[in-house]
Amino acid sequence: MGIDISIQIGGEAGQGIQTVGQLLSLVCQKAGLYVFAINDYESRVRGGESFLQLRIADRPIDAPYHRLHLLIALDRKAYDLHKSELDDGGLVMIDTEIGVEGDSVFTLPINALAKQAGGLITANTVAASACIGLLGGPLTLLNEVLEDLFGKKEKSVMDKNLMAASLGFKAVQLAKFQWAFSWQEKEPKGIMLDGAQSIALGALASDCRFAAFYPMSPATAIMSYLVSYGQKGLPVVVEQVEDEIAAVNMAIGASFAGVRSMTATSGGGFCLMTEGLGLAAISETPLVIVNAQRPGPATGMATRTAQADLLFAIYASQDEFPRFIFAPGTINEAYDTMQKAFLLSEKYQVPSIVLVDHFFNTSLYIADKPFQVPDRIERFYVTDQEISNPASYLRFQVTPDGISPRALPCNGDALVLVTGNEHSEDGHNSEAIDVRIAMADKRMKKIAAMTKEMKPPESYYGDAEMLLLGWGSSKGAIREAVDILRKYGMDAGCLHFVDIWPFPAQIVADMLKKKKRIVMVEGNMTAQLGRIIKEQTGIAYTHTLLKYDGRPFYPQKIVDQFMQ
Amino acid sequence: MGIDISIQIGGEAGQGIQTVGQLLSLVCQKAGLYVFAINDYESRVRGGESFLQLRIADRPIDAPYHRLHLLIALDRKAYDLHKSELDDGGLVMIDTEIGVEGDSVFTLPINALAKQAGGLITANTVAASACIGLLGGPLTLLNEVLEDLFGKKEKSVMDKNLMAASLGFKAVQLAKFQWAFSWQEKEPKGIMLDGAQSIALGALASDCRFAAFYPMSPATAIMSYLVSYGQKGLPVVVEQVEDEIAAVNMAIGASFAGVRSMTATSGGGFCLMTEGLGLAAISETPLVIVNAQRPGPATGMATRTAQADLLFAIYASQDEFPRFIFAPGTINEAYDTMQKAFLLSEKYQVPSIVLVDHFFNTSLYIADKPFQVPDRIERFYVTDQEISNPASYLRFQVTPDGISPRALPCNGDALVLVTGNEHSEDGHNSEAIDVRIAMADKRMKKIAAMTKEMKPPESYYGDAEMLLLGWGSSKGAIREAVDILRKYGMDAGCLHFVDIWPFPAQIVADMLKKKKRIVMVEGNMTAQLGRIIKEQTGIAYTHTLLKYDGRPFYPQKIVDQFMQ
Amino acid sequence: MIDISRYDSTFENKWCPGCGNFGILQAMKHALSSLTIPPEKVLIVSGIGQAGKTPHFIRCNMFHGLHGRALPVATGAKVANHDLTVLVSSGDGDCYGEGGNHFIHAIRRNPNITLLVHNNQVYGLTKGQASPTSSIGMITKLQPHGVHQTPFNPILVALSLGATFVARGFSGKIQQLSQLIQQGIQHRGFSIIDICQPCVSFNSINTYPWYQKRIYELDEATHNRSDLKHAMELATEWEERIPLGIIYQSQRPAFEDTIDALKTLPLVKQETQVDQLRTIMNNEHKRN
Amino acid sequence: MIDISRYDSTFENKWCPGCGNFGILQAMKHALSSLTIPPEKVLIVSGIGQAGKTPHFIRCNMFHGLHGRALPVATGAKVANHDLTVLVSSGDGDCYGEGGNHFIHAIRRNPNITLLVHNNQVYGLTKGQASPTSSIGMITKLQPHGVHQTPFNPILVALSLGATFVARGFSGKIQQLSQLIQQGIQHRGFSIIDICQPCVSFNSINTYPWYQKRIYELDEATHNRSDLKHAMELATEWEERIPLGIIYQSQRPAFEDTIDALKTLPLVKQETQVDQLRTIMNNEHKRN
Ligand SMILES: Cc1ncc(C[n+]2csc(CCOP(=O)(O)OP(=O)(O)O)c2C)c(N)n1
Ligand SMILES: Cc1ncc(C[n+]2csc(CCOP(=O)(O)OP(=O)(O)O)c2C)c(N)n1
Ligand code: SF4
Ligand code: SF4
Ligand SMILES: [Mg+2]
Ligand SMILES: [Mg+2]
Repeated sequence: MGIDISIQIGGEAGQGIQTVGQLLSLVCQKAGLYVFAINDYESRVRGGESFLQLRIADRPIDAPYHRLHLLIALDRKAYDLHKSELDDGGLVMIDTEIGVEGDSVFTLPINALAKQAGGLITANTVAASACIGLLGGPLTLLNEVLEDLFGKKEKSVMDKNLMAASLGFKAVQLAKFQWAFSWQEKEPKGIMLDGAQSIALGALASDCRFAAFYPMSPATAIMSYLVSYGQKGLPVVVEQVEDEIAAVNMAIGASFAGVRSMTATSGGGFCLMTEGLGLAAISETPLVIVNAQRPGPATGMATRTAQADLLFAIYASQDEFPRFIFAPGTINEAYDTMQKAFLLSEKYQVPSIVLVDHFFNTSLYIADKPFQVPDRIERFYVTDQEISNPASYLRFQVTPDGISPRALPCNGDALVLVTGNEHSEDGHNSEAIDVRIAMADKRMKKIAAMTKEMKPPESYYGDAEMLLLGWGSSKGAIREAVDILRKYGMDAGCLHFVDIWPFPAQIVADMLKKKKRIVMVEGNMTAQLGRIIKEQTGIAYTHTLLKYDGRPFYPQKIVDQFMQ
Repeated sequence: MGIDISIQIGGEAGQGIQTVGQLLSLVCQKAGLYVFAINDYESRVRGGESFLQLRIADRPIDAPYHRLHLLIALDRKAYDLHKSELDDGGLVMIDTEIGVEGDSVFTLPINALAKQAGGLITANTVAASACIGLLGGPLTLLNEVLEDLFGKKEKSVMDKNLMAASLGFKAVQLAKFQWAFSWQEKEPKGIMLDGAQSIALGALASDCRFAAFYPMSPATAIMSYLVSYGQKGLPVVVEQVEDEIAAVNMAIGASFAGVRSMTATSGGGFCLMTEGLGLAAISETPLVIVNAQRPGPATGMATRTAQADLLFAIYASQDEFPRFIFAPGTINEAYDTMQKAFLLSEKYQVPSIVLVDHFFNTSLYIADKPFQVPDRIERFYVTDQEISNPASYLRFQVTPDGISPRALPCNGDALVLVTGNEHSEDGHNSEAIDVRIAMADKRMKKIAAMTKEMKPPESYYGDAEMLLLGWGSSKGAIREAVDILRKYGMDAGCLHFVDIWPFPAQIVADMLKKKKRIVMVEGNMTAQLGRIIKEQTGIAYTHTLLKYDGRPFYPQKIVDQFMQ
Repeated sequence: MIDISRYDSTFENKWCPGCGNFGILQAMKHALSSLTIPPEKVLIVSGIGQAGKTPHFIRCNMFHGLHGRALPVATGAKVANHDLTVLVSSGDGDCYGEGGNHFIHAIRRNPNITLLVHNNQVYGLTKGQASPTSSIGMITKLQPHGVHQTPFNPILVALSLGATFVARGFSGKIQQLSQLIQQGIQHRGFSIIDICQPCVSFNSINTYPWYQKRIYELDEATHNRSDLKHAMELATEWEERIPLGIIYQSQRPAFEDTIDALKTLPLVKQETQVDQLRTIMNNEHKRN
Repeated sequence: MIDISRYDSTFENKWCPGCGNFGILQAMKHALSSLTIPPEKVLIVSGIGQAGKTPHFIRCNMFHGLHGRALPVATGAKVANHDLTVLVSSGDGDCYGEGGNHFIHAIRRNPNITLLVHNNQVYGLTKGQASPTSSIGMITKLQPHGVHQTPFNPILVALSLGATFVARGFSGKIQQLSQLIQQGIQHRGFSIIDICQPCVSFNSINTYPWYQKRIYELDEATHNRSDLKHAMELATEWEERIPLGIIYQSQRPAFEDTIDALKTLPLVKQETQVDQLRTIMNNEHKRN
């Protein structure tokens, strides 16, 4: 079965969960292992119960594990809450001072050792190091990680941490941990990022130059990354604005003037952007909106996850217009998808919506492919030279494919006239019947070519008689569930949708023909993708496996539910 | 074939189109005829080209006619624009001064006669009276109408108008009009109202006591009627607020505190309300939103009509929750539907959305049933007496049907705690898994009973092998199209949907089984109702007959398109 | 005076230890108990944010709505039942950022509501972005070059809009804050209390000591509350000295007082006017 | 000076005869021609309303967006290409009602944009409802008992928010208005020109004669534009006398000037930083 270990660090917000997690994951990554981590925390700043679950494996993983092999309990509450999740043979590592005893409890004087090393602040290093020790890992790798992190600080900081590492490591020398394994020297499998970061990097690789936002979990992190990368000499402006309405309109303004622009938000903020979405559509201004989903309705659960805005995204804003909707499932897909979203939004002059979610944005992944930067960004506007007569330039010229040559304002003699009202080819308001029909047809005509841009769902054992269908961030969990089901001898496979709208109906219909079971695995209550498939292809799903508790999918739990 | 005459009054905004239309329609109504009128105007205050088309018949009609029998052209432009719409034998009535000549042109010195009567201001009366004369109607009825309108003003006003009427009437004595008919003394068939008025009256009959709004065509008229009726001693407060976000939230606040509340808007405003819609949903606060549709995207065409917000209304706002969606097709249906919307919204503690449109709101109808006022308004809240222990009252108590007894704040000892976050039974925020599942289930559980409240689509020759399907304001046009088709010997019928969501899938599936042709007749580009039917029943429509030019459906045009 | 413990909520408080919000909470309870307004007559409306959580921690009726939208909800509730004492707990982001438009227009409308803005000059719940009241130069993760925008001066803006009650409190002065809240509740019209509230987790500029050094109480005896010009001058004080107290107060009809339908009973308590409705419908018949 | 006819639009004007908007339109053309800014360098952004139609009637680049949302669009366009001269045509409902929040925060942000508010104290396009600037007592179909809310005073509010250029014009004084627009465009920062604009169709209070009786021009020689206190006093004048001219002007960095990335070329003209991007991606590899 190879290496597959889940380690959970639990405690109060602010206790150092992140630090322990970071040390451990960096060590494992350095060792050429795959790591994956989820973050679970309440919508508050201090206190409450949080945890980070780190999964380590020797093959790619993009989903959490349903049981724990090692629980690092930073407080009593973490122990009480999570001990029942321990696998047979699993251990709880906990400070001796807390005074918990039991079969599977491994006590360690973490704080005492930290003090010995030079201060309580090194307790996290002690814990991480003990954990590495239990796993049979080499102390040297941890020391390297500490060097990377603290090398540039005062020497005393480094020394204390090295000492803490050594103490923690020694303290577990005699302990036995069933999942300890022999560590090999290998190259890192790839870079380690959270989902939000991959979205930000994808935007930058698309030459996105303007982003306006109003803070909202779990979207803010994307902007935070854009801001910090932007500092590194990129031509990108990120502006925090007064509300989401300003955000979407400001992005539209910047895009109109010629720079690739985006905004990111979550449900409630997306609501406030829907009018702007329609403005982008009728003015045919490129626009990328990232909706990082969380459970609703309304404020719902700000730090939990969901996949329940798909239908809303498809139908948001009054009347009808083409739009792209994407839902990447891994960080490599997210990086690529952002580029596709920007490219196609500009090519077709329609808005692109990218759906991610709390789980995706806040989880730590290893990218299995490097993040390539294109040599050149393909842009889709015309200059005076390309317009036969700039003086009579028509922004909304009716063309066979519905795409009108787009000039930029202040980029030559052509004047660019744009309105959110229905308009004639020159961009002036018009209410004439023939003009309305021509413009509505022109906009909708794009859908044919847009649909051809849609990648079919990725098939994994797609020939199987039973298919699990999902979209977005559940990809890793569903694929792993398929692996397990197949081990159980079932003829199962899955289809994962990234490119969702315009819906590639024909392709999907072909892929679903004559399946015995079509099981929708979605993070919502009504199988939203399933309903789209039904409406678009006439093919009805047979089962659903829906989750709406605000937590991510776990492969084994999918399997268990499936077997029922 | 009976009486069925279409009279169009065309000219610039501000020229008196409305006055002529009002005089004519009141006379016809008094004479026991059915009348129906549409208003066509641009989004501007003065100038431009407007018209009012009045249709007069001896049977109920709720749709405009595709040809004109009489065109009253108040200016040259009206003549030029509409002369081609004249039916064979149709007449244009136009002031001699304008200098138009031709076979079907009937010139009349309207302004000269008006001056003779006492002033240009009476020109509209001259025109109306001449029109009555052409139709073979009695001058006495017009005099009565003038008495109703001007009786309370200065005597000279009345005298001038009576004089104008008499001059206009005499001037056409010798003229021949092919559609003249013999007028009988009959009782009025019912009251004459525009759609917006029926919505306002329906709201008042539901004991709606608070309405907040931000002006937006074509919704403002509803509020305008609420304001003016409210003056007549009703306990109703109507407040114009700073934006649509304030409107929806203020209505929610008032509803939370115990009074039935509503707001009305159109597309862009509805976008801004979508976050509030979710708040009403998760806080389980009753709320009625009227979305008076107009073409989009974005500002689209402010004074034109559309039926393109259905899918948006169904899926608006993040995550999933039950809601009611209604789309009345006649003013009687609108009056009743508003009451149903308020009642069910309160009974199930879910939002109700009523979809009307520009065509409906601005058209003049005759109500074929009187507007009944119930003796008592059934309310759905509990008082301390009905709560076993007010001190431990739980606003979101989990119950078998999902409906929690709703107490009002400041109405006893029970405290009412409500939040837009996910919450436990007591109303406090909660992120616990079991609580989340329980609450989400509780909300969605209501759908079963809600669906049973849904009236099936109204069937008209529903047994026919070909069915036209529509919703909302196109009812009259579709039914009339069916009449015509049947006259042509086709086995056609129609189904008209008022109660749309939760979708009564089973009933509809039964009604559609084994139909040869299912033709979606909708005011949008993608057959939105058809798509819902497909998704909900698995039954695919076979044809579409879609209109998205901003103008209403005309029965004969439906027929013509159908025959292709 | 009602026993203050009657306002205690059993719901776990989720603020950071040391947060200025605790003082505000205490002052609210004290004010309500002093005015003997029982929990069931009080409605606390809030938006989203740390300030927005306030009504969970005090036992009254609660409507914890959307980010930025507390004022319209509160206004609607007050119109529906003016027997309710309506308080709004809002944050600086909630009230002056997302909800800025409602702040402006609530002042113009002047409903009989008391607004408490927990002004910590930062977005607390979303972990430390600049807010409309953040000082120029404040550095955050999202504003690494420091804030450039002129801080929103709620007192001055409120005065410029014709606010009828404008006060400033400090969460470290619970007693005075309670007095302000009481006077705000008693004021007939919209009362605005902007409260200096240290955020110990994300605002390292405007700390307790920072405030302590600057705050001073307006002398009730000498300060002429109805002097708008002077109030505007006081409103511009900040970097050196920060005045606490009622900066300005005046009278004009409260929103509810301008509405005929509210002259008698609260809207929610009035009878359905079936006869009147029938008359209206019949008149429509006659009118036609 | 550019030939003013170059700004003439061939699109049919849809305002009512006699509307104050015509004067504003004329002043805009005059100002642009005087400053010799050619049409292709000008972007006029507007919201929805009669004022919002303005850019259709003048030949420049146009973005006629959503009701209330012109300022964010304009800001975005300016950031993307600061070579553009960006004017915003907005109405009193558009700018102070639906768009109130953007007005507030645009002032704080201080982008180099000129805002013209066609303030007719009424909702024109939607046919005569009260607007935020309507006078108390104004009767409309929707406000049959008259307006009760305190009118929004854009000048005073702008000053209280730290606006750097605040002026008032009158659509009947085209020459002066053109001057104001020119100075607004030349001002580095956000320039606000609130324009008294008679609506002949729906506002029978604030008519041409009503204004003519009250307006007076500030004396450029004696009026000290940098005196904020005096400006605030001038801002309160209305019922008796209405000052026209630049009421206040000051300097602080414009929004674009605070952004490093805009120090050189306009954002839209800069090269894609492929190498820099590669370095970032590679560093991510190394960092790990
Ligand atoms: C529409 C919407 N946008 C954004 C958010 C995210 N959000 C929650 S609280 C908050 C800001 C909190 O700041 P403030 O109002 O100052 O309150 P504090 O936490 O500082 O008390 C934001 C932006 C949201 N909940 N809803
Ligand atoms: C979101 C939204 N709400 C409402 C409207 C309807 N609407 C169009 S113009 C307007 C007000 C116009 O008033 P103002 O801004 O003062 O401009 P004016 O017509 O007086 O120049 C309104 C409410 C809209 N288009 N969009
Ligand atoms: S983050 Fe700041 S405002 Fe929020 S609870 Fe903590 S200290 Fe208080
Ligand atoms: S309605 Fe008023 S503002 Fe609009 S065009 Fe006519 S006069 Fe001008
Ligand atoms: Mg704050
Ligand atoms: Mg106006």
